Amino acid sequence: MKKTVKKTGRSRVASAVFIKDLRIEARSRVVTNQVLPFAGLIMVMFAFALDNDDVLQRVAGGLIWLATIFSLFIIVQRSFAIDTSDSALDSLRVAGIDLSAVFLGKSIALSLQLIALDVVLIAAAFLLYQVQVSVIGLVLLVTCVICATTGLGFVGTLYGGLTAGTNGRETLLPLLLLPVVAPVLIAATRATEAAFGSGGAAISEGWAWVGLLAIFAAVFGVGGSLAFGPLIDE
Amino acid sequence: MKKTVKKTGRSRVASAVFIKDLRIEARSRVVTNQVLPFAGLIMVMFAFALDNDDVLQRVAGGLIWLATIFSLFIIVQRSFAIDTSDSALDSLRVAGIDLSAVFLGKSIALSLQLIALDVVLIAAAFLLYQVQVSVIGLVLLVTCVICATTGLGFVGTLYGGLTAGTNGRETLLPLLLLPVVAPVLIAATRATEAAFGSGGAAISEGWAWVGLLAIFAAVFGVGGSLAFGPLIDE
Amino acid sequence: MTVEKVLEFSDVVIVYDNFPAVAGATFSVNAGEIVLLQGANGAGKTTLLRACAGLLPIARGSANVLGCDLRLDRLAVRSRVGLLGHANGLFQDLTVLENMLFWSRLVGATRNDVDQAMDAMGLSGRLSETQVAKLSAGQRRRCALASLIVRRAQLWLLDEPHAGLDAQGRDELDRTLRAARDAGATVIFASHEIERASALATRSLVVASGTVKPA
Amino acid sequence: MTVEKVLEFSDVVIVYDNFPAVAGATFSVNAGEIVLLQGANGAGKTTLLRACAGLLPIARGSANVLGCDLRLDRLAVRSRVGLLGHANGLFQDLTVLENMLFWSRLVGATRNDVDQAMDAMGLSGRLSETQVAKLSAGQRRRCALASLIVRRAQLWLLDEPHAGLDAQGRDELDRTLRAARDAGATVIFASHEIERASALATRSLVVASGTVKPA
Amino acid sequence: MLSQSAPKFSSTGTQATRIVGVLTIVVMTWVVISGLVFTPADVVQGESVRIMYVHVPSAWIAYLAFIVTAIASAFYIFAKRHSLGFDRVAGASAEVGVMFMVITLVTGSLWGRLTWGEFWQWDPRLTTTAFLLVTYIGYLAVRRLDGSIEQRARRSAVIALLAVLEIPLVHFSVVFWRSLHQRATILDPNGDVKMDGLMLFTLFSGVVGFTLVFVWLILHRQRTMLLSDLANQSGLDAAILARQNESVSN
Ligand code: HEM
Ligand SMILES: Nc1ncnc2c1ncn2[C@@H]1O[C@H](COP(=O)(O)OP(=O)(O)OP(=O)(O)O)[C@@H](O)[C@H]1O
Ligand SMILES: Nc1ncnc2c1ncn2[C@@H]1O[C@H](COP(=O)(O)OP(=O)(O)OP(=O)(O)O)[C@@H](O)[C@H]1O
Ligand SMILES: [Mg+2]
Ligand SMILES: [Mg+2]
Repeated sequence: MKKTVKKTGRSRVASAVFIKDLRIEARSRVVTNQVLPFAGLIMVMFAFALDNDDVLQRVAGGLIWLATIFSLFIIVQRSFAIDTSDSALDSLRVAGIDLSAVFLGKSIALSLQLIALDVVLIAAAFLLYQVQVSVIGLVLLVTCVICATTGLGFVGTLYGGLTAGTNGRETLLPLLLLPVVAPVLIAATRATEAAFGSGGAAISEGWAWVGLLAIFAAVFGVGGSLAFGPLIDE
Repeated sequence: MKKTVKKTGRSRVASAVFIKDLRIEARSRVVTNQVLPFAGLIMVMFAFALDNDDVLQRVAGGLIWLATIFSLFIIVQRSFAIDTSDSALDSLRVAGIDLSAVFLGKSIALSLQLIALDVVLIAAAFLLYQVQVSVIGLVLLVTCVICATTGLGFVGTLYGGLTAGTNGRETLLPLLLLPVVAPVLIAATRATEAAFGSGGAAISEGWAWVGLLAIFAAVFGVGGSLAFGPLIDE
Repeated sequence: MTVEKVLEFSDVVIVYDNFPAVAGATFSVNAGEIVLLQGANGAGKTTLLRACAGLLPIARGSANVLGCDLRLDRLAVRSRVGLLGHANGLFQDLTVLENMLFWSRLVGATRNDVDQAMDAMGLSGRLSETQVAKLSAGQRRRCALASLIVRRAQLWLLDEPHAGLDAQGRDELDRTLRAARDAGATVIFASHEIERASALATRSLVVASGTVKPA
Repeated sequence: MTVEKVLEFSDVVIVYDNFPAVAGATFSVNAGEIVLLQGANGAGKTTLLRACAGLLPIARGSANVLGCDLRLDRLAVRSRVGLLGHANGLFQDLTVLENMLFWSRLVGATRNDVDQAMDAMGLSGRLSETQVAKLSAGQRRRCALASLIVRRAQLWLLDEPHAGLDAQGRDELDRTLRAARDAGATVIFASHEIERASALATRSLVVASGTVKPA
Repeated sequence: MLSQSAPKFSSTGTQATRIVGVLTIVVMTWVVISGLVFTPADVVQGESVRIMYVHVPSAWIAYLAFIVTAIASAFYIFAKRHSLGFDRVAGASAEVGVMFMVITLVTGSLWGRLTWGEFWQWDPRLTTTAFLLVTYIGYLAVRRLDGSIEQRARRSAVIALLAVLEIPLVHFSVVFWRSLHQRATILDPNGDVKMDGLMLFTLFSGVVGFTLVFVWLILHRQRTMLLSDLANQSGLDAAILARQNESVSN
């Protein structure tokens, strides 16, 4: 039989995966209807548990990113639950398509969902924690959000793929992810604090942290593209 | 055909379910190998995020219970993922057995796992945060742990059953559980603080909070036994 | 002895959010029959079987199984029917034996019943100590059948029971169902393997577009 | 034209943590054959098929599929085989059409291919807009088959493809496989429905306890 | 079960809703005028005290709505004949309650901005209010889960009965914890009300007005739910016919 099907490009695969993931989200509205209130609650609950005004104001930036990271766990888990529930991931493997393209598609879809989430969380922080931001701070903040969520998207997809289909993935995933995303938590928190000017942090300091976030994203972007295929492919 | 199979008692069903859940845990070691390190990480991470000795000592109790509650989410989810993955829950329903017994069996298994977790977390608090406890404080602490975990076991099983098998359960469960367990978080935190004597809290104050925990457990124990069957039974 | 009706459906409608999967089914089954439901994919066989087990709400019509009115109380019938669906309903982390013992405790069967059922389904020996997750598809199906056998239901409902079983397993299954019938039980099963199924069944019904007709 | 070997296994051993599910399988398949794997539950048919698709590591022996040595590189063969396993590999939240379009984009098939495959499997019309989660078991199987058809693989590997399909679906499947063979593809499939499968196959192999013998 | 006859009405308005509607307009007009013009400004809080006429009634009506939800759910569950009418009332009431709770939060934080200088404070009353809101958002999410109408009714009824237990928590939170928020001044257990007579009257007019709004909304919402259920039901007849006539090979 002549090979009639032409090889498909990486970007085509990535975009197909990307569209598929976002379409499933658009249909189930899980992020907007459930993850978002959950993240909001985390912010409220921590604030309440800390129960101390000074501390709170100082850690406002941190709470945004803690909530983001806990949301990351559940979004990643759901994203891969969809793929493994009927062995669709197996089908992807057999189809012999470029798994690094699958990685890119899934990561970008994940990052977009996180960005949407963070926009709301930051808006909430303006209301709840009385933070202020200058124009230049806003530029910093936006860059920070983009770099951080990109990095989180990459690392979440990589580890999600690693644990997908293994027994006990519900619990393994947070365990593996938590230490890895700790740097993102710290860097994004510091950058956000700089943007908010909390504790007298200077905007310029923030850019250094954003640089770190960019490096993190780059490392996991490249590493993930290379490692995702072999990882999924037992 | 004569009915040769005799009806089985409630306690027998409950104990069968209880043993099944613990046996699966013993085999997969998910709580010990994965949830426990996760909870430990949460505590370390907060310690790190707060980064302030006085505050830390003061919020030690809160951190233990925050970690417990986040672990609750993942244990509940896993517990029901096991039951629904091959429609075993459907088989339980068809078998016509007393679902309130299933509720009891699952709740108690869940509580036991939480107790094991808390013992380790509290031990960690002694090490990490240099808290001290008197003998009478210890009695308070133990009672508090038992009451709180019992309540959490009941409420976790009830809401886990409610969301089991529905689309988007990974995200719905935390959303529903978080506000409900907030009182447990507060009461258990205050009781633990009283036991530790942090911030000069008196032991006697602690018992009032433990009372609240007991009431919570009783309400959800009774409510759950009544409601679980109808909930699972679409 | 007069013929006893085990099941009586009349004009039953069953809907999945607005879609009437069963759209006016009328049929009845007598005690001691082995009834085959045949019909195209999506005809409504699975829906009917699950409804008989009291798992689905009846939207319209009247449905009576083993003397229980399903519209009034879907729970009463549960402990007297046994259902094997498309899924197996096993715990993946437990071994075959542990699964069997779990179900036998729930329904109050003896260890002897368990051993017999496992023997019949060829699950004794090495397999009994194997986790269900590590079985082949057919072995899992055998395990599900074995746990159904220990239930000794009055009405057996089976959804494509032959699928996945090897030749020897099929023969064993047929023998088991006939034995259950001889012991007084009634069997309703769906199948797409018409020849084999017709040989087993005492009567065939055709399910088509949510309605039931005699074959 | 000399006979081209599509697949050559010799003394292949495949282990799942210490258990050798395939214990020394030696057989070969020529281009244009339709080979039936038959054998008892747990014999190793699924394991063999998954290994042919490059999904499982070969512990011992030599395995060659479509000119690729599986011991050296299991990835190379992937884009040229199509596998239908026990599971369907579909996205439950997407509709049938969306699933089909997703796979067709990945393999570069045209919309026309998709429509044809869906037509062949009886999935046009109302069903094409239905979410996979809301299909009956057989309809899902049809959808999985349709998405396999658009792949136009050189080597088709099917694990009990007839199970769950109704009579008309089975006929359609047989037609499809014969057409694929006529177009130059090779087919290996496992089945427990010996009569039907033997009629379709050009050759039968018996898998027993992890080894392969001619029927 | 729903009656199988065609719907007896084509709009959600009835004599009763129209009367309630007119009453609502009258009372609310009085509240607006009195609240903005007749009542005096507060000695301490100044003009901002006028927010109270919206804030406090909306909080109480939100409580009322959630309690109605719980009662209707209890009727649904415990009555012999599980009537879906109760389920619809429960759902409608929860939706309206969520709306009022949001109004409470918004007016509260505006008021907070004026009196405390900040929109939000980490205060037990505020936090528990936020939790209550999220609980009922969860309740509404459960109502949207897939499954039959009966399943929806049963699931949400259980949640409603448990969620209502949070209301005492919100109400007494100011007592349990040291709080910035106003202590119970009006519903003071000791019964001594410290408020100007006209202010109090306006406040209670507000409560009456909001209650009327609540009743009006519930009546309509509950009917739209019934209508959509009935539409589904009558769609069912057509669907059954279509299903029966499906070609065998689809
Ligand atoms: C976001 C901020 C706020 C929220 C969420 C909130 C919430 C509530 C709630 C739930 C109630 C009903 C309490 C009950 O009776 O159980 C209430 C009552 C009340 N609120 Fe607020 N509130 C907020 C801000 C404020 C502010 C800034 C003031 C005034 C300085 C205020 C004054 C009152 C008063 C006077 C009552 C009536 C108290 C009573 O007699 O029970 N609130 N609020
Ligand atoms: N994941 C696994 N881990 C360990 N052993 C396994 C695993 N999967 C299958 N086995 C074992 O390998 C053997 C072969 O399994 P396989 O699934 O290949 O059988 P099969 O011929 O497809 O049987 P069936 O007809 O039941 O589908 C079986 O004895 C089974 O117990
Ligand atoms: N959960 C669901 N939601 C909506 N529609 C469903 C659902 N499950 C099944 N259906 C529809 O109901 C109809 C009957 O399905 P059912 O599973 O009863 O068919 P079946 O006769 O068992 O078919 P098969 O032979 O394929 O197993 C199908 O047309 C299917 O699309
Ligand atoms: Mg079916
Ligand atoms: Mg197999």
